[in-house]
Parts: sequence; structure tokens; C-alpha cells
Amino acid sequence: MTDTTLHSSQPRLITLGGALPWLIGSLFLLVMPQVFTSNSAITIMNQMAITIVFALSYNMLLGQGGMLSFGHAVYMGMGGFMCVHFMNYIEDYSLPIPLPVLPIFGGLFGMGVAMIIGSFSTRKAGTIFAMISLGVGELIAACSVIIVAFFGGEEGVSGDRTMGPPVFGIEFLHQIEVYYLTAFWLVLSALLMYLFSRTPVGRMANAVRDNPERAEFLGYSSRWVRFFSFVAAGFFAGIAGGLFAINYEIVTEENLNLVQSGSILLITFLGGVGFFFGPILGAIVFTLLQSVLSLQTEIWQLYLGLLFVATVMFFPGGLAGVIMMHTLPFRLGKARLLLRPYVKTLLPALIGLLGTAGGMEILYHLRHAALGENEMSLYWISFDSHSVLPIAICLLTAAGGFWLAKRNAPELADAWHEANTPNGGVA
Amino acid sequence: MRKSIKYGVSAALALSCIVSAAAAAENVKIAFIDPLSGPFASTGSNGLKQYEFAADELVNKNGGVLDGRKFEIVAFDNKVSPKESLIQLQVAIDQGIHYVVQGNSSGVANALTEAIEKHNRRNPDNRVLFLNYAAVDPVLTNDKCNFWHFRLDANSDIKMDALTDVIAQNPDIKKVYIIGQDYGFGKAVAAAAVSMLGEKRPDIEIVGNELHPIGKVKDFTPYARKVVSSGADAVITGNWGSDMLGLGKAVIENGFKGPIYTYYAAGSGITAAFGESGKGSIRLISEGQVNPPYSDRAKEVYDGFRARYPEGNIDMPRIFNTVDMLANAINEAGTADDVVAVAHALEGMTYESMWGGKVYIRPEDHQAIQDINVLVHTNEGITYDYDNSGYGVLLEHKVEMASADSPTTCKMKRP
Amino acid sequence: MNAMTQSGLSTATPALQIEDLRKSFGKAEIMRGVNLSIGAGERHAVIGPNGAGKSTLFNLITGRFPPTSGTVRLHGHDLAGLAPFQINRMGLSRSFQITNIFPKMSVFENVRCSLLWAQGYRYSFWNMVNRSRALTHAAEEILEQINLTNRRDLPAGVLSYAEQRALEIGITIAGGANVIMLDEPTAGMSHSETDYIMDLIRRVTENKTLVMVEHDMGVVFGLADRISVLVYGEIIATGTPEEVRANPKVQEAYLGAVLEADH
Amino acid sequence: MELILVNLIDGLVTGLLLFMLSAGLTLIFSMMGVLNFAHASFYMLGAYFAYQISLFLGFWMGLLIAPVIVGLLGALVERYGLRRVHQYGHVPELIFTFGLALLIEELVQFIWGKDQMPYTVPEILQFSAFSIAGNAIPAYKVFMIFISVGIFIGLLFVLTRTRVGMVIQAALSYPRTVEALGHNVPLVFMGVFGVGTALAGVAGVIAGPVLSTFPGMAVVLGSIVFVTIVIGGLGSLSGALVASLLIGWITTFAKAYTLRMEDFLSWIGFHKPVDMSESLLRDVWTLTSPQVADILPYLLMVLILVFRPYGLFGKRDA
Repeated sequence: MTDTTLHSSQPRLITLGGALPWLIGSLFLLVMPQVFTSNSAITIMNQMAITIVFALSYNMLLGQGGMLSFGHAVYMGMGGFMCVHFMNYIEDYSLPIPLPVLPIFGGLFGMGVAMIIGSFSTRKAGTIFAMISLGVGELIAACSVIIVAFFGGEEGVSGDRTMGPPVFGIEFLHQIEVYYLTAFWLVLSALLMYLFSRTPVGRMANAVRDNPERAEFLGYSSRWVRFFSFVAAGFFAGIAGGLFAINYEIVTEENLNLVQSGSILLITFLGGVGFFFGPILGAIVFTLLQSVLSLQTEIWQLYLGLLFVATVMFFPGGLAGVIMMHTLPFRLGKARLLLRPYVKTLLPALIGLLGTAGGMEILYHLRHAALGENEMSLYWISFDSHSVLPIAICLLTAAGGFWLAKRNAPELADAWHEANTPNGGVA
Repeated sequence: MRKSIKYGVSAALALSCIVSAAAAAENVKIAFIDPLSGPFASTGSNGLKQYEFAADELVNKNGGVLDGRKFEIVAFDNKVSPKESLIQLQVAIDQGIHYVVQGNSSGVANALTEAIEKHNRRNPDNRVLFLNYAAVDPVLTNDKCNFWHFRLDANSDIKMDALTDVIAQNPDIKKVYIIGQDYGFGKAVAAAAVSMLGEKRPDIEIVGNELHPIGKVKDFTPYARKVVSSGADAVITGNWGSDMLGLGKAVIENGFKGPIYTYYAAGSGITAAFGESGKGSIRLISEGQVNPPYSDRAKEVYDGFRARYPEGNIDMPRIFNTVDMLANAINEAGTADDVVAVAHALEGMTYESMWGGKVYIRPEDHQAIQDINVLVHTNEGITYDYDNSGYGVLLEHKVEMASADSPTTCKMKRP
Repeated sequence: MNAMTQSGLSTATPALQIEDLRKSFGKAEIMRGVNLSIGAGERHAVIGPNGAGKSTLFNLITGRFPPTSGTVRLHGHDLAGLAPFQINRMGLSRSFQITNIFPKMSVFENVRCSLLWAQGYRYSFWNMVNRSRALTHAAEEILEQINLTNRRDLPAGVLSYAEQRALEIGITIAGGANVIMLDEPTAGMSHSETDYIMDLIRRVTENKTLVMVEHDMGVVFGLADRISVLVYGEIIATGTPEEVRANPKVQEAYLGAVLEADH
Repeated sequence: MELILVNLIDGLVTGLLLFMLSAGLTLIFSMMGVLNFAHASFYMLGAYFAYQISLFLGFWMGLLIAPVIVGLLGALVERYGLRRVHQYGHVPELIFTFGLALLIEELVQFIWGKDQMPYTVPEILQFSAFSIAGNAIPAYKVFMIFISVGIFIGLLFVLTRTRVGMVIQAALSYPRTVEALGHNVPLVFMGVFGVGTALAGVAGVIAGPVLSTFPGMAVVLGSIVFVTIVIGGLGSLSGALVASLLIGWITTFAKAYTLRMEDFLSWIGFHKPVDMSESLLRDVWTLTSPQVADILPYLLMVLILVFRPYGLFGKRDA
């Protein structure tokens, strides 16, 4: 069974089954700040929510429309800049615009910019589109340091979200209030993006991604289908930008540069482009990785790069793809079969990975720590990084782990095959 | 793993939300928010080394502050991103940290100072002080000044003021070429140079005033050609990082013989990379003097630093001033938890620096006033070289208490 | 059904009229002045040896390639310079020789997408496709017609070859175009599959104009009202099956060999 | 007048350097249809390897050995990475090379750290070859020109005079038929990828000493290389040459001569507002060409893609 099965989407009217994930998701968002109450936790959750909106918007291009963009941050950044300017207008002219509606303006501005750029960039898909997105991204990032009046130079533009009229007595002084605002917009935009994928133009975006030429012979201009997806993606990216502006009260060049565009590609792909929830997973996992891993090790970006390349090579469906690979075994009631081989293969593999990582940490320490500073601690153990023993242990662990994993891999493959075969042979 | 890179609490902990307010008699924690990964990591981690050493050497060795509270530097990696800095600031505040030091990038400093302003306004019972040790955009102590921000480095206008004083005394310089990166700081340097030279030496001709894209230039040769063919006697640039190295190398390589006045052409591998070619040509405007050592105490400190970090440089002596002055202010205020009192103690403080001269914090804008030096890149007479290259920076001119009476547009609001 | 057999005499506007159509790739002239007129409601087959330019002719008519010179008229409207999607909207739909479907989407999705434009949904982003019962119903009807109801939710890419060919035809006719062009609908099929497809074509093109390229002479003579023989970019004969079969030029150039080989 | 000549030479050096990268990239693209985002990363690897080798064996051995190692690495990447990803389609291929670029940058930092490497011009070439009106042309630049022209001629020879070259040329025009002729296409792919990356490696070796060897060097040059081949026309070697030189000269002259936006805007009929402080476009009015020189290629690329999606010399669009 190939995982292409899973790309098929079933026509379904709004049912309990369809609404359930949304209800659970919303409930989850409501409860989270009760579990994690510190301001920094809420800040990180806000960051996650913004990244989710942005990643979902990016996936409208990459996953649903088959357009690889290297400049999607432009639309988020533009939306953000517009929003923060709006915040300042509200402050300067005492406009009666409440803060929660602000992301709309970000969205509309992002959409406007996407309309202009999209008018010429969506004519072709593939490499041409990718290169135009790269060029435009680079140009606008360059403009952002040159045109100070709008972008504020390298210091960016900052505002104060508390200056608008209070909404039901809320002035958005505290992180938690901003959290609920962000969560509201997250659910709303995710829902809208989901519904967009069910509309005629959303469906045709898939068709154009799969086979632009055939779509043309069905009466649709591939170019306009791409254009509409692009503009919609720009709108939601702008909303993400608006949320960013509200959260951080400052928008700078980094919000629209190529690094940002590259990382959203990374996030979306890690999560999985084939499924709607892929980018959501990607955003959550990436934000956590970035916060946790970067505190544990200096070379977290190296691990991230390895993870990314490994994902592209071995799991092009991303995290969501890996998860959805298991729907068939579950449906067949055979998921149980996988448990043992998984433990027998993945556990040694994990140990092997930890050993490798340990070896890399020691090597890095050897090479880059200050002279004479021999002590390092790894996995809660302190030792002398310059002696042979630790690295030997790491290498042996790595080798042993991988050897065991490789030895048990055929068993896993068999079990996998078995778990995916309906009883009574191949259908 | 280096002790220094034990970044306080992990975000896992942050997420698990068990955050206690700072208890009394605990360490005085200082959040160091600067790049520890990414392209500017070397600058950031070198700064961190200096902070940790300064805290141990100047404070903890002598029994700490108040009744024995030690200084603890808690490092946060901001990847020179304003966004990341704000997240890290939040994590730091949640850990009960009241002091933030940061220096790399005025963009980040601007984001931090505004965020801290807002935070202190919104949370009057949990305020934070911001000690900026290297972000030099003048606006931070002018239009955007606030009570919580102190700048222990000279701002770019002050440095330019000192530099133009030195140039003004040099009759050999008749033509000056100004070139810099196309962004706020580069433009500020150029504007200050033009106006100050015009004031002090109207006869000096500005033969070039140019900006180039930041971090995008592959080959500086064409710019260098223009410098050479303009017949300039001196070059002024605010470039840093690879833009500094690229420009400097190209200008020298294409036959420029005069002095190149720079803000950031030392340490972080740049001194080593310039090596022989930059000798006698590259000049650095900076506070503090390392060569020749100003005092025995400075020697002692630098030797201690070398013993601990054989590959490290003390290229920011002001870090030692910052740590010591904060300790003094805490002792004077009698508290480390009431940052308003500490800030009042810092305002107007005069401090005798081991690196030469006094440091005075102007109360009206929280800008440190100190001696500014012009140092020359050379391998002669160097006691402490940079990057273990044999080359270092040697004192050439000193401007005492530079710009002590410079105007400020700051309208400080005190709590 | 055979009212239009003598299309030359018909005064009504032909469904498809081709005049002196030429196409060169570089120096090679692939299409050397084709003239053809196909009446409304007619079932017309284009036959010819491999490399005669049959697929190219289709591509020129449907706007896939621009012709070097000559005109194509659909119901009297000149198609010059129109993109495939514009031509499709004027009521012309085609299938492809090499199966050309949306492999990652389900069979049902494939059909539904081909219905969207014709049902007036255009680029709307305010309608939910699955809220429209009419649309779902229409798609299911097509599935019924092409006998793929039991494959409804499988990705099109995993269907068998014959099923994919059926889907290809389903996609082509779904939009309700009145001129249907099928490029070798039975290529590579077994006898039983061929019969099935032939029956399918007959059913779904009822009251429509059909133009098809086909190698299987059984299909050609079973379905077509008229036949054109294309050899090296030129039409050497057009007429009813009997006329073509009797035409000595055709015998000589092509048909004789085929007919002999067939038996 | 003399300055024009000097700038022509400087631009030529930049252009030829770009060409060494874009030639390899073009070869790879035309053969395999994949735009190798990591191409500039191989250039960086070239510089780092050469630096490391030069510490032990001197510059010249570095020039000889480093490109070979880079080429071998490239072949390995093709064999075990790209070939695997190929089955998923073009977009994953692009994403793979994008990820590879990130990974190589991290690896370089892992091994060599984040500082600039003191990789310098060999002593024997540290003199000025000649000077034009007081502008010295360093001998190293002349050396760079010779190396790049030499490689270009070598490439031309291989492509037009050898059997392998014929196969490659055939594969460029008719990718599917070559396999039918019984050639081992995967091997040819691997070879081309290896040679393409080795060319990038050579560029890195000779550019490292003048353009600085640091972890960001791939990013600085990276996207400009794609811009070059897109402008030249994807898959066209002569297009790559023309575009490389064009970009080399455009950027050099834009830096060397200060053209002001103000003059341009006035010339096309705009009037400069009297009070600039309120105008949103005040910064546009004060733009000068040296300010934007290295951004111009991106503008050129977008314009070309809008008006001529095949690039200057390209025949097929991607």
C-alpha cells in the first residue's frame, strides 16, 4: 500500500466526525494556559500559534497548490508592518478600532501585496515560480533596510497594543489576554483555510498541483487557480503577521527576510505537506525543538539540518505522513503487530542516535571549547572530553545501536507488510 | 558542555511553568541576551566569557555584593533576532531576573529597551534594568531613552566626536572618504562624520560618502578603486563582520596607504585575518586601553582571563566596567531587588576604570561618558594580542571624557 | 443519428471546421494543410499510420500547440490564439492518448473537478463543494456511467489501466461538452475491455459530436459515422466507412495492410 | 577612461568566478532538471578544504586536491541523496538541496567554527601585476582570470571533442533517448554532478583568499548563482557565460559609478518633493547605484522572468 491513498479526501458534509477535531483543538487551546501558567510558556505558545497560522498559509501554496515559495515571509512581514503602523495610528489619532480586529488589516495588506506579486509570479509553476519568489523575497528584504519610512530600518517599527479602546474591559496588558486573542484567530484562520481547501478553487488547486495541463482541458486556467491560492495564502500570512505585531509589539526586517521564508519551508515540510494538520504538527514540534534543543546544545541547528535532510530523503510525507501511514494497520486492527518490532528496531536506533549525538557533542567540545576546559557534561554525566574513553563509549553505543536496529529491521519490514495486508490476502 | 552554556533553565522547564520568584540571598542573576549560535555566535560567546570572568574576578572573588550574594550570568541565545530576544527576555523575567545585559545589534537593543519599558509600566512590581554594553545607536539615549536603559559604551556620535577631534589635529589629512553599510548605524556614522568634520575642519574635503548593501557584497574591489582614485588621505567606516574584513582587505590590497578608521575591526578572527596587511593602517575607535596595559590591575585581570580562556580576547573592556559598576550600585542602593533604587545609584555614578580614565553616567540620558581612544592595529609593542595572532591594538590617541557636554534630546521620565 | 452523414450538403454550421491547418516543428512540417469539416452530432474517426500526426491534429485543435497557419472553427467561432481552457469552455473536451488524470486525487474527486467549471462554480471560494448535493449527485452519476462506483474513494493513480482509461473518458465527458475528442480510447486494451469501452463511448456520446483517433478498426467501424484518413500530415480521404474502405488510395497507403494484419 | 578599463577587469574577474559556479550548476540542471541549491555550499567546502590543505601542503596542493574531494563528495551526494529523492518529484528535490545547503553550513561551523579563516593568497602571487593609472591589478586577479579561462576552455574541449562530452550534450537535448542508446545514465548523472560540484570547488579554492573564507560565504554567493543561470536561461551554457559576465560588469560598474535615483526619477518626469520628511518614498529619492549594486541582479532576474521566462538564451522553461 502506498501512502498516496491518504491523499484522497473524502467528500463529507459537516458531521460530528468533521467537527470533532476542531472542538477538541479549541478546548485544548482553552485549557493550555491553565496548565502552563508562566508568562514565558504563554509567550512560547503564542509563538507556536502564530507559526501554525503561517505554516498553514504556506502549505496552501506548497502542499495544496504545489508551489514552492522561497519568499513567503514577505506577506507575513508586510501584514505585520501594516498592523503595527495601524497600532500607531490608533494611538496617535485615538481611533476607535479595537485591537482584536487588527489582524484583518494585516491580512488584507498581505493579500494586496500577494495580488501584485502573484499577478506575474503565478503564471508558471515549478522552478520559475520558485525563482521569482526568491528574487522578490530578496528585493523586498533589501528594500526593508533601505526604505526607512515604512520599514523603520533595522530597528523596525514598534507600537503599543494597549492604546486602543478596551474590549469588554480587557486592555491586553497581560500575555494571557493576548494568548486568547491569538488562539481565537488561530482557530478562525485554521478553520477558514480548511474550508478554503473544500471550495471549488481549493479543489482545483489540488488538481492543478497534480496535473496543470489536464486542469486546463477542464475549463480552468491553471494560472488563475494558482493566483487565487496565492492571494489567499497571502491573506492568511498577513493575519499571522498581524498576530505577530500584536504579540511582540515590534516588527523588524527579520520578519520578511529569506531566513524566515526558509524556516517556514522547513517547518511545513517537517510537519508534512500532504495533510492539513501536517503544518500544525510541524509548527509545534519545530517551536519546541528550537526552544528546548537550543538550550541543551550549541549545535542544535546541525541536528535540525540533519533531521530535515533525513526527512526529505526517507519520509517525504513528513511527520503527518508517518502518522497517517498507520491508519491502515489501525483500520485493519493489526497495529498491535507493529508494537514489538518497533520497540526492537527503534529503541536500538534511538540509542544509536544518542550515541552519535554524544560523539558529535564531544568532538565539538574538543574542537571549540576553551583550551584547558576539559570538563563537559552530557546526558547528566560529567567527564573529561579530552580522554578517549567517553568518545569510545559513544561510538560503540552508536555502532551497537545501529547494528541491532539493522539486524531487526527485516522483522519490522515483515510486520509492516503483514499489518498492512487485510486478512485473507491482498485485496 | 561548557559551564557557560548551561542556559539557566531549559524551555522545557519554562513550559512546565514551575517558576519561582527570586528568593532573597540567592545569586544576583544577570541575563546575558546575545547571539550564541548563528553567524554572530563568536562575538556573542566571547562577550559571555568576558562577563563570566568579570563576575567571578571582580565580584564573586571579593565576596559578592551586599551580604555575600554572588553574581550569576545566565546566558540566553537570541540568535541576533529581535523576536527571539523578546522571548528570551520573557523567560528571563519569569526566572526572576532583574538585570539584562545585551550589546550586539542596535535593532535588538531597541526591541529590548521598548519591551522592558512596556513591561515595567505594566508590571510595576517586577521591574527590570537593561544595561546595554555595545549597541551604539545614538537614538537609544536620545529620542528613545527611558529610565531603565543604561548605555555603558560610547554611542556612535561620541565615538565620531572623539575620532574627528583626532583627525582635526592631523594636518596631513585633507581628504576623507566615508563608506558604510546601508542601514541605520552606517548612515548615522556617515552623517556624524560629515557634520563634525565640517565643524572642526571645514578645510577637509569629503571626497566620498557611500553606502553599500549590508552583508550582500561579495567583492569590494570597485568600492576600493573609488577610494584609491579619490585620493583620500583617510577612510572612515562603521562596517563590522565580514563587511569590515572585505572592505578593509580590498582597500589595502588596491594600494591605499592611509589610515582606515573603524569601529569594529578587532577580535573575532578579524585581527588575525588582517594580520600583516592591516598593520599601521587599520585603526580602531574604542573605549579602554589594552596595550600598553593601563594599570597593574588590568594586567592581572587580563592574565587571569588568558589563563582561563587562552583563545579569548578582552576586546570589550567596558564589560568589566559594567559588572563592577552594577555591583557598586547594588551595594550603594543596599538592595538588588529594587531596580529603581539601583538605577538611581547608577545615575550620576563616577567610576575609576582599571582600563584607564573615569566612567561617568550622565543622569539626563543614562549615557556613559568616558575616555575614547584611537588604537592602531600592529604587532609592535603589543602585550595582549587578539586571536593569538601576534597582532593587537595599541593606544595612539586618547580623548578624555569625550563629548561630556554633548546635547541630548532625551526627556527622561522617572518613576 | 445518421442524419448528418452527408455533412457536405448540410447548411447548418459544422461543429468543427478545419481549414488548411499547418504545423511545423523547426524545419519538419508535421501538418501539411488539413481540411476537415465535422457536423454537429456526427461521430467521426481519424485513422492513419503511426506518426501521421493524429495526436498533433488533436493538439492543434484543442489549443495545446498553436498552429503555424490555418484556422479551426468550433461552431463557427475561430479558435485562433485561444488557450485550452477557453476552448474547453466553448464546449470542446478531449481525452489523451497517454492517460492524463489527477493521480493523487480520488476517483470521485477527479470526476467532481471536471464538473466544476461546467456547473458554474468557476473560481468561487465561498461554496463548499461537498455541500452541493447536485454536484455530488452528478459526479456519482458519471461514476455509475463509467462503472467506477466501487472505486470511488481510491486514488486514481492506483486504478488498473483499463479503469484509468475509463476515468479518462469520464473526466472528458463530465463537463457536458457537446464536442468530445478521444485520443485512442482503447489503446493497449484487451478485447473484452475494448468492447466495454466502445459501449461506454457509445452511451456517453449520445447526441454529441465525437471525434476520435483510433487504431482498432473494430472500434472505428463500429462507432464512426464518417472516417478521415490522415497520412503524413494530410487527409487523403474522408467519407463513410464504406467509402473509405473502398477508396483505393486508402487501400494502398494504409488500410489494406491494416485490414490484412487484422485477420 | 583608464578607470573603465580597470573596472572592466574587475568585473571580468567577478563574472568569471560566477561562471565557474554557474557552469557547473547549468550542467547539473540541464542533465538532471534539478536546481542545486547547495551548489554554493560546495564552493564554500572548496575554500575550507583548500585552506585546511594549505596549512600542511601549501596553496598549490590545495588547489589540486580540494576540488577533487569536493567533486567526490558531490558524487556521493548524488548517488545516495539526490537519486533517492528523485523518485518523489522535482519539488522534493529542490527542497532536498535546500536542506543540504543548510546542513553543509552547519557542518562547516561544526568543524571550523564561526570565525573567518586566515586563508590567504600564496606569497608568490602577492605582488601587483601591473597598474593602470595608479590602480594596481594584483597578480592574483590575473591568476584567477587564467584559471577560469583555462577551465572554460577545458570544459569546452570535453564537451565538444570527447565521447563523454557527446553523451552529455545528447543528454542535454534529449534526456530520454540517451538511455535508450545504452549509456549508463545514472553513472553519467553522478559524474556530471561530481564535475559540477568540483568546478564549484575550484571556484571556492581561488576565491577563498580574496572574498574571505567564512561560514556565510555560501549564502552571500549562493542565490546570486541561481539568479545568473536563470537570467542566462536554464540549461544554456553560453547563457550562463553571458549572464555571469553581465552580472559581474553590472555590479562592478554600479559600484564604481554613482548613479543617483534622483536624476533618474527627474529624467523620467517626476518632481522631487520639496519637503522630503513626510514622503513615504523619501529614501527612494536618495538611492544611489552603489547602494543597490548587489541587489540589481535580483531585479534583473524578476524582470526577465516576467517578460521572458526562458531567460536570455534558454529554450526550455523549467
